[in-house]
Amino acid sequence: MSEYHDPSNVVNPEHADHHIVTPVTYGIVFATLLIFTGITVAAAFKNLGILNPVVALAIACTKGVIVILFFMHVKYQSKLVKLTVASGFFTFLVLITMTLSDYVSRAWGLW
Amino acid sequence: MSATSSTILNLPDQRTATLPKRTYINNEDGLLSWLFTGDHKRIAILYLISITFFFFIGGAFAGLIRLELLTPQGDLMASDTYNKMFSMHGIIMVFLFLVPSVPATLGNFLMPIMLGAKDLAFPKINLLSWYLYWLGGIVVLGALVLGGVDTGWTFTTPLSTHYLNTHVVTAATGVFILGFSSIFTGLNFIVTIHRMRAPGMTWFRMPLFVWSHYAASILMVLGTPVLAITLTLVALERLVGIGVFDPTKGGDPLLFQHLFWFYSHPAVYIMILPGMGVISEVISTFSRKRVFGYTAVAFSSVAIALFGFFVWAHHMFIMGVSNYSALVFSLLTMLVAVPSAIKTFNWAFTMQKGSITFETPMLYAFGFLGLFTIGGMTGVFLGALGMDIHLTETYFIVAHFHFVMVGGMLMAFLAGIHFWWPKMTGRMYPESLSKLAAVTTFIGFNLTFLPQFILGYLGMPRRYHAYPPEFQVLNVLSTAGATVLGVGYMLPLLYLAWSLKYGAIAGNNPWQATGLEWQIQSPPITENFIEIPIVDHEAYDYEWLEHKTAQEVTTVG
Amino acid sequence: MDNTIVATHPHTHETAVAAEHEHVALPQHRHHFETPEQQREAGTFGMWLFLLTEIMFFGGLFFAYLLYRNWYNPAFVAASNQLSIPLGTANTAILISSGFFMALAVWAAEVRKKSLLVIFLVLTTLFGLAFLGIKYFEYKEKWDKNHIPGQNFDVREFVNPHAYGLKEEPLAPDMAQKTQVFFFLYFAMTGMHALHMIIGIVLLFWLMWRANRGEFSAGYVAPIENFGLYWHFVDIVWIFLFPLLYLINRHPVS
Amino acid sequence: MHISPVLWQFLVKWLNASALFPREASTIAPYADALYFFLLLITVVGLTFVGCLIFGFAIRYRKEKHPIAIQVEGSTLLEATWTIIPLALFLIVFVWGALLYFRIYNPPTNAMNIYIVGKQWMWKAEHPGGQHEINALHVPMGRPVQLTMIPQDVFHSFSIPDFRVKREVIPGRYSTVWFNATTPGTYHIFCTQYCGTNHSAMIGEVTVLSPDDYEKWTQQSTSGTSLAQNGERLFASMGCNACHSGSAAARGPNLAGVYGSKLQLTNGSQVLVNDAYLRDSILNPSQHITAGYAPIMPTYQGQISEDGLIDLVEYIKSMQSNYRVQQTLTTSESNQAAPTTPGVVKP
Repeated sequence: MSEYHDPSNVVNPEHADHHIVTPVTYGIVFATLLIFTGITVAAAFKNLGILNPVVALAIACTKGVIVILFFMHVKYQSKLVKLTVASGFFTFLVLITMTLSDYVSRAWGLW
Repeated sequence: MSATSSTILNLPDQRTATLPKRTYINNEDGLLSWLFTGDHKRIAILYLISITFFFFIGGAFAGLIRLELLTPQGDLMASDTYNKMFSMHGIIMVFLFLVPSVPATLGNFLMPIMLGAKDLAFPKINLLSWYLYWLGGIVVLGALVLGGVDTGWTFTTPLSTHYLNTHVVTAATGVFILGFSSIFTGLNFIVTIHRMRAPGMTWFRMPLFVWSHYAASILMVLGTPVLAITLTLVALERLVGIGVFDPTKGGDPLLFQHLFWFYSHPAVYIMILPGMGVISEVISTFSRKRVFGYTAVAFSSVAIALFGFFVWAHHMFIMGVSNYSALVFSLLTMLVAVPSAIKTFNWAFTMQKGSITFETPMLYAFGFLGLFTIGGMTGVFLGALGMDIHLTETYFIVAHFHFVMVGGMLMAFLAGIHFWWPKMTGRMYPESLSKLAAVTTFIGFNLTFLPQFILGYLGMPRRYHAYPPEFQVLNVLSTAGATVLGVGYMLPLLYLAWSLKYGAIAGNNPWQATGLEWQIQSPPITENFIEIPIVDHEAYDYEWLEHKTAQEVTTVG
Repeated sequence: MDNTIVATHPHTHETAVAAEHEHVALPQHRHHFETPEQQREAGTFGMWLFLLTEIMFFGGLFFAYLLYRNWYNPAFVAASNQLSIPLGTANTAILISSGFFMALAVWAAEVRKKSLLVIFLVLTTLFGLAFLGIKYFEYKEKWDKNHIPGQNFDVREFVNPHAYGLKEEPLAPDMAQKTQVFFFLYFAMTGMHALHMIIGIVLLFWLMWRANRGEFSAGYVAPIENFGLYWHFVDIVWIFLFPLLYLINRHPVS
Repeated sequence: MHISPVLWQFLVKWLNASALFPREASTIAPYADALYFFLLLITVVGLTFVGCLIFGFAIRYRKEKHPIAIQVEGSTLLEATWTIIPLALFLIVFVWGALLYFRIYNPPTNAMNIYIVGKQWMWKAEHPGGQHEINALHVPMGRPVQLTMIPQDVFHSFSIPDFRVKREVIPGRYSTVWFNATTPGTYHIFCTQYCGTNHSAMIGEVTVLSPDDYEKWTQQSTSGTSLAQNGERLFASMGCNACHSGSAAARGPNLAGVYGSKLQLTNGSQVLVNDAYLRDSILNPSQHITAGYAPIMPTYQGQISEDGLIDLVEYIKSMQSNYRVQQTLTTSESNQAAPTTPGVVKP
């Protein structure tokens, strides 16, 4: 076949080689997740004021990102998959922020 | 064929021509071979039959609605019957016809061929999607048979949750299942476009049909689940009384509106974008010219998909969203109108310096351009905050979305069906009858829906079973138009069925179009290509086609 | 084939078919993909797109939660404090462990170790079942206390906590009614999550059966991988649910 | 051709009775129509332009005349033109539309207030002076009228097409709309949000009267007790006066003159006391605790109808002193009639 026939998409930016993550990495990730779970519980018992939900969410996001990157192999995936994941969270944020814009600005008065 | 003839139709010699021996249609026999098929083309045909069935059911409801509105009094049926009629009309037409219409039939049939693939990425999921479609369709029909549902297709809370005792949960379940059908179609398309393109088929060599389906698929995948959760909450509210949308329990009925329109606004783009794809193909082919500003048209599809997620609250301007929010959403609505305008002008300029012929698909495409322009511009009326106050919830809205959905999408669907009919069946439809149908549809459509704009500005509210007598003349006009429109839709059904047996043999490329689908036999074989093609030209490259035809003549002849 | 036009290259049909069959290394390779690699990537990508729909599905609930938590904060605090932190934390750890074993199962499949794969899948299932078991006891407690939203919802515990031996501040009667909103969201969110777990466990049994037959020991790992993505996604949902539902305001009110 | 005169007369009458354009009967209407005609203009111009392009090209470049197509890539200049011109037009429409929106939804301060309660399937109008109307509304000409609206059940939408005003009537909160009628006459009121079986029967008539006629109408049709008077009775019978007595030792804050003032709440925020605030603090008191008071007020959710709430709101609005409250309280206490702990009493 001709030179640009590339059935395995090796030069395709949407392609990434298959990467096998080792159990050691998984073990480290597992331990990290457990530690973060401990931290988030501990933090909830401290009065940080407005920071309480912020800390809780920040830890949850970190944990989520770790799971996505390592357990779900996104770190080793193609740009396409990374972009897909990002677009999902982006749309979710659009839903949240645009709807919230209504609720937040309702309190600003009726003009 | 002489250069001065007024058609590009190029059929093989009918005395010797035969249909190909081996096609996707006769590859396997028996009903089961269809019901368990993985072939995207067969699934497309299954879908085509199914949505035609539901279209005529929805159409029958539309006819009854128009008949009731012939007189100002509610004399043909009781008001709750009327309410069930328009609810069923809405639910069937939106979820069972418009959303799957072009993607699930033409898209399914053509997408892999246009990309040079043997099938969609997940044939089984494609088939599953069709079964889910029927499951959802049967549940919706079940709601109808059990006694109907009268929420309107919008399921507005708290009406749907606390004040009706019709089969809201059944209908919502049906729509929920249909949502999954739509998600699976969209998911399949995105993966296919990303992963299954033939060698050499770069993004900017793809036909615009594929681009517009890509944009619509993104909306399907990201929007539909929000509808699913919203309807789940409505069902739970009815069944258990949980109160997320119930103000007496601390819920906010507006939250339902937000979540519902987060899907249902992008849904109108899910409906119209594939139609725009069809129009791009048709206008290019019958002008013998590449689409003017290919990249602009491609990116405007993606822009519509992107902006489509930012404008939903324009359905709620008078429903009590904050004024600040209303301003933002109105502004964004104005922005989303721009890509549609860009597309319209590009289509018009595609014809410039072309060599134009007027076959049936082109007539439908002309109809689309005119009606879509009106539909799109009246959308700007409704996006303007102050104007929306007077126009919303009246027949102006009804006329507006019928101009976009029926005048736009249905015209495009019919254009596409006529355009690809020879490819799907291997036979031509009767040309003069189909032209008659196209003109009838156009006239009937305008007669039906133009009076509704005037009615809307007069203030006649939508979903009214009886109305003040001064609105009657315009309603009579509208009903008369609906009759013509009905005839216009029956005609293709009849002559297309006729052509299955008696139509002229079409040959591979009756329109001399450039798309990959026209380079293979019609009807195609089961896996489309004997050998995966290597694409070395852009879509709409008529010089390539000429060159290729010339070569074939020299090598074969 | 007189009516057939080969798109560009004048190969004969026979050579084309033969060339295709060279690529086919695995029985699970589907005909319409050119290479197994292409098939695997398509599968992963498709799975991710499906997970996007899941994000948006839960997204609606998360937004409802965000809204009502801000509107009815005292009710959310009081109702959240009724949930058991030890059980919630234990469940988080259990689910993370389950995810960990799932990740190991993917690894075992990739390095083609059949018995390890089966063991890890069994462990994943067991931890998943343990999660559901604990969830059952949590739900049952709510049932006994009439904290299930609906007709029988009971707010006495929030209006008059001291009578029930709780150290909470009493809520005003109208605010106490709003705890129902919290509990509805709690049941909707954890319920949807549990439903996903149940579906996952059913799939796990099917995968175990197939793994035991050796289907995934010859380099074909897509089902295990894609199921892994699903399972980890369910994990992530819980990782967010746990702090949002259980840990709203555990510290003493200042 | 012979047409039967009866049929002919019928036809003429039928066509004459039809409407093509709504009357302009409020001060807002000309503004709305101006934008409408501007929009119509750009639609017609746009449509004509697209139509001319299509038909022009179709005739000029039809195959008979132009057998060989000339391939054109596109043109950045043209793309830019038809991006910028529509965008500019749409932005003008946006600004114009926004101005109109605020004209319609921003009531003048001197507007007279009428309450509207929507229920399946009728409109109830309640005038502060005690006039009650169903599916009808009498308003004076030349005076801004603000409608404060709420439904008892589902979403409705209050629309007067000839005034070009419309507003959704939202469950659980007050929404307002205003107009200033310019021409005496009767005009349609429609419910435009689908609200159940008899949605299309939820129509009424607004009658615009000259100021003199309106004065006469007000006198003739009053029920005898104003909304505030009803509210006062309710205030006593629901036991509100037990806590909101205005005395220094009272458990609830003083309500005299509270309307229109800024209130400091326990959660630190400051609010303007308006109709919506008053209604909400009766139904969800704990979110509206005035600084310095304990959250002991029970909720009246489900115990008082929207009409009752309107009476109470109107009463509190009109309350200038606590003299009568305390009088009632003394009387009822001496009669041993009023319960000291409110909450279980239904109106």
